[in-house]
Amino acid sequence: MKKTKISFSGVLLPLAFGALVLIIWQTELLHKIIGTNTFTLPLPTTIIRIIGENLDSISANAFDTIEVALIGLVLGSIIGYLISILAAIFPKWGSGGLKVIALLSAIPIIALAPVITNLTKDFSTIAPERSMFAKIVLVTLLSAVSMSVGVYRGLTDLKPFSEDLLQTYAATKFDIFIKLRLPNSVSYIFTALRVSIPTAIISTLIAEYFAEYITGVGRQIRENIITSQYSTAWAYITVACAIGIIAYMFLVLAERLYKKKKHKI
Amino acid sequence: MSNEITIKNVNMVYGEGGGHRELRNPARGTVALKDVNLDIKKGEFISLLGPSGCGKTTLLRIIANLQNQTSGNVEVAGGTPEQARKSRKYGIVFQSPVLQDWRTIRQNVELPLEISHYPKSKRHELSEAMLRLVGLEKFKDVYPNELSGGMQQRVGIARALIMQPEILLMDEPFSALDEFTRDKLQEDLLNIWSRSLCTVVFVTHNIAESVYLSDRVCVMSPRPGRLSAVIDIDLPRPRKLAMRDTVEFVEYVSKVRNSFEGI
Amino acid sequence: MLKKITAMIVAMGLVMSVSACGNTQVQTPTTPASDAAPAVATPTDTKSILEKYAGAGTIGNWGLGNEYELYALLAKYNLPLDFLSQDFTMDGFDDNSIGLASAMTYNELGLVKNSYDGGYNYGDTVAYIDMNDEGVAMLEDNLFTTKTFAEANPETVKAFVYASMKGWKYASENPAEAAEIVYNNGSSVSKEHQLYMAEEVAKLVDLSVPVGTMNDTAMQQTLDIAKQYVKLDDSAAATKLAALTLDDIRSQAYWTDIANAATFTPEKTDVSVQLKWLPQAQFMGYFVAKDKGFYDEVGLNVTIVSGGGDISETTAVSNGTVDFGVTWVSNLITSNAAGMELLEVAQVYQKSGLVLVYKK
Amino acid sequence: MKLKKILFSSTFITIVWIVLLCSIWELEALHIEQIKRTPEKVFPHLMQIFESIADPKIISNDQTSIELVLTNAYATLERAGIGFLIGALSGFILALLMKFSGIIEKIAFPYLMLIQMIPILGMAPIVFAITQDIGVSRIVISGVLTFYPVAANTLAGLKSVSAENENLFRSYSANVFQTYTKLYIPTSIPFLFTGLKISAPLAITASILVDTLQGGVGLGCLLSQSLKGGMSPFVFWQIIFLSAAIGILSLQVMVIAEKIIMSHKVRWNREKNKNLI
Repeated sequence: MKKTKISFSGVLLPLAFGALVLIIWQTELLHKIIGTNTFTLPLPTTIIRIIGENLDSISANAFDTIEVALIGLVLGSIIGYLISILAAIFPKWGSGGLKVIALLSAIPIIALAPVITNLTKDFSTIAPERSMFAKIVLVTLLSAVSMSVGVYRGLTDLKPFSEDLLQTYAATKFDIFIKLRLPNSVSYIFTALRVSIPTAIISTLIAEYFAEYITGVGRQIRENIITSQYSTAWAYITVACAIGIIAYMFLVLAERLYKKKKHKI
Repeated sequence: MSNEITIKNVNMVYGEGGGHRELRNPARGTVALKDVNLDIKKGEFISLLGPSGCGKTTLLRIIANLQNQTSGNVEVAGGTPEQARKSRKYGIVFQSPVLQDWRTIRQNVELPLEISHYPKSKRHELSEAMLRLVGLEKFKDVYPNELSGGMQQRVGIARALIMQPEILLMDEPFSALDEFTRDKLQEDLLNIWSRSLCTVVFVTHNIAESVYLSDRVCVMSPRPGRLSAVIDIDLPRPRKLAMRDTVEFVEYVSKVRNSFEGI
Repeated sequence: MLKKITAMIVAMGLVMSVSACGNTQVQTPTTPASDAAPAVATPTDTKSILEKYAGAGTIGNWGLGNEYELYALLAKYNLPLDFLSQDFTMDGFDDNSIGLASAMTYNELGLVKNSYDGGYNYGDTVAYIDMNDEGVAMLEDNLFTTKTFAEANPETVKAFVYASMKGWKYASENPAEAAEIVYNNGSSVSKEHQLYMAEEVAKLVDLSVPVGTMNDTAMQQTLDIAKQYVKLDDSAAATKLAALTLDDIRSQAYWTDIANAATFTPEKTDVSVQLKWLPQAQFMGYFVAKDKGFYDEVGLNVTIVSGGGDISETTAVSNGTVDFGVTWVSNLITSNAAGMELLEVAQVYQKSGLVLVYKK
Repeated sequence: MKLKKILFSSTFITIVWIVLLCSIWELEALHIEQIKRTPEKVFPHLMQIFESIADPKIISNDQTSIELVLTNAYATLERAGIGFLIGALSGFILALLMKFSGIIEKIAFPYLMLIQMIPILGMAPIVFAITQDIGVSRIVISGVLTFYPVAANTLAGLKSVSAENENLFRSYSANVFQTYTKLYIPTSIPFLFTGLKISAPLAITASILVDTLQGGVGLGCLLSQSLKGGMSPFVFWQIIFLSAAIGILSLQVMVIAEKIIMSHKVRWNREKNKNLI
């Protein structure tokens, strides 16, 4: 009973709100409220029509964006996780190192992207390859930062006495790591992903601005905005949002499955 | 002596009232309290004693109007629990001190006065007196994190008493404290009570504690939560800690314990 | 410990360590050539050069609406319409990842050739293909406003065009002074480059015709190339593009030959103009007109707004944030196809400034 | 013993890391120097960047490169500051509203998540169309980008109030205003600072990002100018270092503000949700 109640108000209410916004958007009431025209803010039906008309090119661009974001996210998360393990093994030096790593996130992506593009020129003589590589490096870097910082807390913030308990069993440092620190860090992985999934997608979009090879949702948004094709730009913006939402939904689903499994054990 | 609190045929079923499914199938709800009847006299010190899940805290919360009973009638200080709460007839102490970290001890004690818009001078006067009563006048300007658990709980008691309420509701206030601190606080509580003359409803799962403090011990049992026995404690007052070594005390303790058998 | 440090290095210097591997070819700096090959490619060269770089896949352009002339040129020689994205620097050209790079005669070409700040010092070792020679030129920097604004404020528009063209004439006749004026108005580039740019821009203005002349033949060619090579995903906009005529994009009604004296009674005296790019000699006429008081003479108080970001000048003019804008005719065409109602009122550059530069 | 203390002090460790990072940089710069024709455009030596800061050469409008960078940084900082204040304030207010009404929370929460997913830069022209002013657009966008951490963390703080505390206030029959000013808001302050510490550097990078929407004055404007060539390549590197420094500084400002506001009072709470960084 309780479950149906939650899903009713937790899903239907926001959906109803979304529908309301769509209605005032479609009826151009929204345009009157914020003082714009259907040219800058095209109607939802126009956006949908354009997505329908260009399914092939949109899905090709979306695929390139997803590929970069996904590979970068996975690589970055793995590297970040490994870094945090190293940092947890040598906490004194590790936490200092992580502080320095976190400084990287203070550099604006927009400045980082062209530098990385230039530095990775020699990766391949084939432009699409090195261009994709440059984008992946950027996303990897940013994902690694948020993962390493987030998971380090999971590896070190143990429940009180849990480490003492294992020590009473004469467990080695390695045992404590495997039995205590690693399992404890899993929920922190999810927290870190909550941050790094949107970051990965947004930084992919921005990296596409500076990439050598013209492809991707971000680049298309920019191309169309600069050439005043707002309806098409909006179609791509919609696609970018959809990618983000779907990725986020996968994360929430994975987190639920993990918690369910944990409860069962 | 007249009644301070009257509880008549009170039932509490969780999960009921929210949806229609329970109405069709009442068995699905958890019965927290079943047919509880209890009269608490003015100035009486009464304990609600029982294991976890017996509904003792639920009963206290119903008296405090922190939740509503499913059925039955509760009268507090001559009115409904809600009226009693709104006219600030009772003070309440929880298991944890629930102090506000950003307020000094004095400011914490004065919190209920602030909410009732007392003038500053009056607040200071009352808080000085209360802190003296609980023996914390020296600590009035420090912050809670600098106090021990026992001292923090004293602040909680001072805060509950500052409005000079008719009723003091206490929900396992000493259960998180160590034995030595608990002994001291129990003795102090009796002292404070004897001076303030308020009615005390004291929730505990400690048999010796309930016998030592109370005029009457209400024994409650779980599944469904109900009042299974009420035992008068005719020990002389004022009570000192040494009394707990007397034969009469030990007999009362075993009498209360025996009342749980067969449940 | 060593292992940990290594891992840290790998992670933090990911970029660096990875870029280091697979890097075997060491480029030797190009030696200044003493050969006397001409700087501009002859038509017979063009075909082989285009084929060479198209085959290698190293033709570069910025995209973002700057690529249509390149498309027309590639199509002319039956080559695939592919290019790499140039990031507004010539670094790609410098490190050979782009072999045939797009460049504006007045900007990137100067950076490639010269040695001042930001330059790449290739001197005469580079040559280029000129769009004007290839018959695929499109008109670039113009002056435009919205149809609504022009209809409501005809005298303002006329006055602004008149004074601006006066500024352009003066600037083109005195490029050194114009460069100085632009530099003092918050230029984005070095002093030396500013002077180079002013001199090159003067060539595009073409003082042999009245400044601001809208040549229908050149504009029709621009429109035709746009219709052929601009690909719009929005089918409604694509249909509209196909139906556009010259009268939809420009009006002769507001331009006056500055050889004739004229007076105006502007309806709106405080006006603003947004540039297509950052403040530089590409727009020297406006800075000169303001500096020399030409705008004051016609009773206008003009604010010059910098461009060069993602909010394009067409958007700014269309939504009324600024009154006038400077853009390329192709950008104006795509904007109108998408639903804007923009109107060109003067054509400043009579030729295309786009070239494709390569190392000899 | 004393030496050991110094060797393991966190300052020393940080310095060692920074030195290490600089050595990696220099190695890479040396490598680039070998293989590129114009290495200073791709990856200059740190020394070259520092030299360029001291370089008295006038590069634009009577300013040396560092003067130019600093002038632009000031403009960006100003916008970032205003955007940050607006974003933080509206995030805080939204969190209060969401705590106040379950319906508002249920409606707003999924969209709050969504805000992070929107490529806000792509929507800049819309914001621009509404505000009709590039400066205001920049402030609004950096406000939107900084809004989420504050809203999410404050909401978490408001929700961290224990049931016993809520019961206590109910037992006093405190009204809504009293409950918020005396209970919810004070409890959420440490969480608010967690949010502010995340969003302060974010406001800086966001402000630089939105600078690039159009020319004018601002670190981002200068960044795109320097990227487009025609000026000393070191301006670009100066901007990167300065923007990182400002980002770190903004975090430090929040840390100091937190220390001042909470002083010794909330040690317990602060420790409970301290961040690594």
